[in-house]
Amino acid sequence: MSPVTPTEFMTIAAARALSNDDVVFVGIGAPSAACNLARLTHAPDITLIYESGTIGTAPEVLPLSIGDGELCDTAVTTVSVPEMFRYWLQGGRISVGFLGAAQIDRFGNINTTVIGDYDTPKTRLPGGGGAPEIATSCGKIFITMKQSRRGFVEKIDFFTSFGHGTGGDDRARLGITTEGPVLLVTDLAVWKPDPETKEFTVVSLHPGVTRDQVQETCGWTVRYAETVEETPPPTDLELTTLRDLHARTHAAHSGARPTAAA
Amino acid sequence: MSPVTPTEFMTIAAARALSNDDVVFVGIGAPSAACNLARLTHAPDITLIYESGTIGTAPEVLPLSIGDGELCDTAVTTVSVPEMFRYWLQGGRISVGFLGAAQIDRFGNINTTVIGDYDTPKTRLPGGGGAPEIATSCGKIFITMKQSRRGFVEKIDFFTSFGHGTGGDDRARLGITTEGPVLLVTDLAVWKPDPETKEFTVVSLHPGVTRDQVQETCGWTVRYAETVEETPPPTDLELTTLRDLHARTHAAHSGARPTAAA
Amino acid sequence: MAQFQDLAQAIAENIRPGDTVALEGFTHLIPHAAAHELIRQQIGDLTLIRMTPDLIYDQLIGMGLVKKLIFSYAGNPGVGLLRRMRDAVENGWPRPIELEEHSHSAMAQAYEAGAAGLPCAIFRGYKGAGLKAVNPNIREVACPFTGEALAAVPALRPDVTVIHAQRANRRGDVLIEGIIGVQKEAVLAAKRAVVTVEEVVEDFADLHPNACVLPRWTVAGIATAPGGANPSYAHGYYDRDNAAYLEWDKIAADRDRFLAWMETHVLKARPEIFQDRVAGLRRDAA
Amino acid sequence: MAQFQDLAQAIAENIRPGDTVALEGFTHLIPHAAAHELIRQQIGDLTLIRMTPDLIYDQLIGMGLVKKLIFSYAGNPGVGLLRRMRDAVENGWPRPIELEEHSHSAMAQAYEAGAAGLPCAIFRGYKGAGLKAVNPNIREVACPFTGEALAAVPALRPDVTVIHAQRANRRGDVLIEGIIGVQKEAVLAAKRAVVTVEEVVEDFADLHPNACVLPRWTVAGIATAPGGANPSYAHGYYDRDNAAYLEWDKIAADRDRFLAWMETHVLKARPEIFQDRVAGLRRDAA
Repeated sequence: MSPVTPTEFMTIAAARALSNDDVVFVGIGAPSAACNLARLTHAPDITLIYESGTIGTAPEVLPLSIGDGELCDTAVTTVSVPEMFRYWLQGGRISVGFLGAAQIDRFGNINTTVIGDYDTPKTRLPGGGGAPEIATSCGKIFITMKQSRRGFVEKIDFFTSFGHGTGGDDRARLGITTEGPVLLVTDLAVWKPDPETKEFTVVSLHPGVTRDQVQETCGWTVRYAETVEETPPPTDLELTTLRDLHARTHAAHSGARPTAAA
Repeated sequence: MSPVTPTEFMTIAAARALSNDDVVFVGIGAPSAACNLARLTHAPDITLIYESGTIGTAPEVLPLSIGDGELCDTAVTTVSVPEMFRYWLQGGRISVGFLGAAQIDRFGNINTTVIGDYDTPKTRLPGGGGAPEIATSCGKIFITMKQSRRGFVEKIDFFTSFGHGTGGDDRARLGITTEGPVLLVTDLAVWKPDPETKEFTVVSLHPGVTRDQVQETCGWTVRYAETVEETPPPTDLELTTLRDLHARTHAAHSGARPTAAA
Repeated sequence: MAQFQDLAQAIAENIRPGDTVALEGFTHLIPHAAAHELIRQQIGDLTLIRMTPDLIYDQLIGMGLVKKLIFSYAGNPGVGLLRRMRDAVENGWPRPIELEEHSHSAMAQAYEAGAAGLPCAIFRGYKGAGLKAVNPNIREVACPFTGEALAAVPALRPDVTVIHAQRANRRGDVLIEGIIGVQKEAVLAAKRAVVTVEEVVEDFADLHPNACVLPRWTVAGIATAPGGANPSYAHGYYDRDNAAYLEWDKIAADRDRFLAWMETHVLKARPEIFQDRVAGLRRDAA
Repeated sequence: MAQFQDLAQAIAENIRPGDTVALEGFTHLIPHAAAHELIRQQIGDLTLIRMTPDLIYDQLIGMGLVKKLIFSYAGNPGVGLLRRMRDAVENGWPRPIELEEHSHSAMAQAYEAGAAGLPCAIFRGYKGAGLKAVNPNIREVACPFTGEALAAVPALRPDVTVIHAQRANRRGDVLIEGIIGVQKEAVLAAKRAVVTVEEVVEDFADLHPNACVLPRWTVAGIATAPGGANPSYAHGYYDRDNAAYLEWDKIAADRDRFLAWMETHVLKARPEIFQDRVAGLRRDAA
C-alpha cells in the first residue's frame, strides 16, 4: 500500500472519535468522509444526518453535495429542511456536529463568511449555512481542517460560528448549554481544548510530525497538553476502507454510473 | 318522498351557500353533512379539509369523528395536525370555516365551553377545539344551528370564539382581518349580519315558518332585513342525495361494513 | 435507544406516579391498550396532556388517576360529551381535577415548539377568545418587526409520550401513516416515549422516502400490541369501531355501570384481548 | 387555481421586474429550466431568496438581473465558491448586489413562518454569531414564560416561488418526493407559485397518504419541463450530473467564458434541450 497522506491521516483520526451511538450532523463542507469511514469500520450503527433532511443515511459513495440522491435512497427517513433544523438540530437530538472552516482561532471560533471586511470583502466565501446553529445546538463539535498560517489565525475576520469565544465560560455566559468544540483534527495533530482556558492544545502528534511543523502552520503560539502522545497510525482496514470509498466516489462523480444503480 | 324535516332543510340551505372554488375547514361538531351534500350536488370540486389533517377529502359516508379512516383514504393528501393549523388554517388558505355552537348571540359570538361559570360550571361542554382560530383565520364563517331559547341567547356564558363582538367594527379593532360570521342557517330561517351593526338579521324564512316561531326560539328581539324572502325549498336531487348519504352513513356506523371497503 | 419489551414492562419502566403524560392520537391510532395497562398498574397523580382527550382519558379520569388535564377538546368525537370528565369537573367525582384549557391551534403549536426545543410557541390566535382570561399560560409577544401582538403559550414537554403505531422494524424504527396527528411532535417533545405497534417487521423495504418514521434512538420502549388502538383504528389494519364509541356514551353515563365495565374490560383483562376485539374490523375479515 | 401553461407563458405571466422571487430546491429538484427562461425573458431588478443559491443564482447574478440576494449559503455544493456572485460582491460586476445573509436555520424557519402566516420566526439561534452585527433583520424577543432571549427574523414572503417537481396530475395537484427541502413552505409562503414538472399523469393512484402534495389551488401555473432540474436531479427520474457542477467552476471563473456559455446554452436555447441533457442520466438509460 502507498504511504498514508496527511489528508488520509486526518480523516482516519477524525473517524475514530465517532462512536456507534452518535447521531452526527454532517453540515455543508464537513468531512463526510470521516463520518462514513466510521460507519464502514468501527461504528456500523452510527446515525448520519445531512442537513438536506436525510436521517440515518448510508451512502455507497460519498455525496458531492449534501443532497445527493443516494443519501435519500439509503436513509431511514427524509424530512423537510425546516423540520430538520427545528425538530432535529434545534430540538437537541444531535450528539455531534462536524464543521470545517476557512479560518479558525485558538478557541475554535470559525469563519466561513468573508476574508477582509464584511461589507467590502477581499474574498467572499459561501457563508455559514447551518454552522451558526450547529455550533450551539449539537451536544459537541468536532472540527477537521488542514493547518496553514492562512487558516489558523490569531483573529478570525468574521465570527461565522461561535466556539469558546474568548475562552473560559464564554459559552455559558451567552446561555449556550452545549459543549462546543471538543476536538480539532488536522493533518498534523489532534487538539483538544484546555479544561480551564478552553484554548485548543495539542494532545497528540501524527507520526513523524515535529513541534516546529505544527507551529509553522499555525498563526498563534501553540500550546501543548502535559502529555503529548503519538497519534496511532491508520490500520490496514481503515486505510483500505477509506481508499475504496474514495475510489468508488471518484468513479461515480466523474460521470460513470453509480455501481449501486439498478 | 316523505316531507322535508327542519334539520334536512337546514343542511340543504347551508350546502347551497358553498361554491365549487371554496376551501372549507370542517371543524369538530360542524355540519359535515352540508359540506358533503354541496360536494355531491352543485360543487363537485369543492375542497373539504378536516382538522385531522385530511385535505381535499371525499368520503362516501359521513365520518362519525373528524378523523375517520375514509377521510384519509379519499384525500388528496394528509398532513400532520401542527401543519394543518400552521400552514393551512393560520396561513390563510381556507375560504370558509363552518362552526356549530351550544350558545350563540346576535353578533355570532359562540360558546361551546361551559354553561354557567367557567370555574364551577353547570355543564362542562367539550371546549373550543379549533374554533377560536377557525373564527379568525378563515375568510368567512358559516354557522348552522337549530334555534332554541337555550341556544340563541342574549348573552353567552363564555366567548369560545369571536364573532362580531359587540358589533360594528369590533373585529377590525382587535386586528382581525377576516370577515367573520356572514351566514347563519337554522331550522327556521337564514340570517345574515346587518352591514353596519353586524347583528344577525333574518333574510329568509323557510316555507311555512312564521315570525312568531322565529321569535319564540330566540332569546333576543329578532330583527329582519328590509326584504325577507322565502327560502327556496329543497330540490328532489338535493333531498335524495342527502337522504342517500345519511342512509349509507347510518349503515356504516351501526356496525355494518362500509360498502366501499375493498 | 428503543428496547423491545412487553407492554406491562414498557409502562412500568417509563411512567411514574406524578408524571406528565401525553397519550396522543388524533382519532386515529389512539393507544387504548397502553392506557388500559396504565390503569391496571394504578399509576396515579398524573397530569395528562392531549388535544382531544376522549375515551381513554375519560377512563383514566373516572378511575381517579388524574390530577390535571391540559387539553383543547374534551368530547366523544361525533357522539357528545365525556361523562366521566364532566363528573370530575362538575362534582369532583372521584376526585377534583384541575384544567388547563387551550385551543387546538395552541396545543398543536405548543407540541411543535416542544419538538423544536423552544420554550414557547408564538402564533396568531386567541383573538377575542375567552380562554385568555381564564388561562394564565396564554400570554402575548410583540413581533419585533411589525409590532403585531401574537399569542404565546409554553411549549409542551411531557415526561412521557405514549403512542400506538402501525409497525416497527427489528432495529426499532417506528412507522406511522395515514392520519398522523401530532404523534411525531409529541414523541420528540417528550423526555421518554413508549410506542405500541401492530407488528414488528424485518425492515421497511420500499417505504416512501417521506413517510413518517421515528428513528429508533427517539423511542425508549416498544411493545407489540395487535389491535391496541381499538375502538380507534389502525390505518391499513382495521377500521374504527364507531359502534363502540356510541356505546361508551351509555356506559359512562352512570358511575356504577362505568366501574363495572372497567372491572370486566380493563382491570381483569389482559392486553391480548385487543387482538380479538378487532378481528371483525379487519378489511380482510369479511 | 393551477393553469397548465408552457414555460415561457408561466414565467411571463407570473414574474415581473422588481419582484421578490424564490427559486427553491435544496440540491434536489432545482428549477434550472425555469431559471433559464427567466434569463431569456430578461426580467430584472429581482430580489432573489434562496437558502443555497448555487448555479442558477450565479447565472442570474452574472447576467445582471439581480438587485439583492437573501441567502444562507452561497456555494457550488461540494465544489467551491460561486464565482459570478463573488465578482458581483467583490467588484460590482456586472452590477453591485445587495446581500441579506442568514443562517440555514433562520432561513428555513423564516420560510416556515411565511407558510404559517406569521410576521416573523422565533427560534434559538445566532448565539455568538457575527451575522447579528451586520444584518438588522436579526433581532431578539424574550420568551414571556422563561425570559430566554430568542432570535427573531422576518417571515419570508416571496412575490413568486418557482419550484421543479416530479409530476402533476390532470387536476393540477403537484407531487414532490425524496429530498423535499423547503419547497412546500416556499410555495405556501408566496403570493404566486410556478411549478415545472417532469410529467403530467392522470392521477396519483396508490400514492402514500402522507406524501408531499401541493393541492391545485396553491399553485398558479404548471409547465411541463422534462429534465428541467438538470444538472440537479429528479428523484425517480434521473441522477445528479455531478460532472456538470465540477465543470461550472471553470466556466464561471472567467467573465468571457461565462458570457459565451450563457449565449449558447441559455439565450439561444429552448426549454426542450433539458430533455436531451438528462437522457444519459436516467436510471433506465444504460
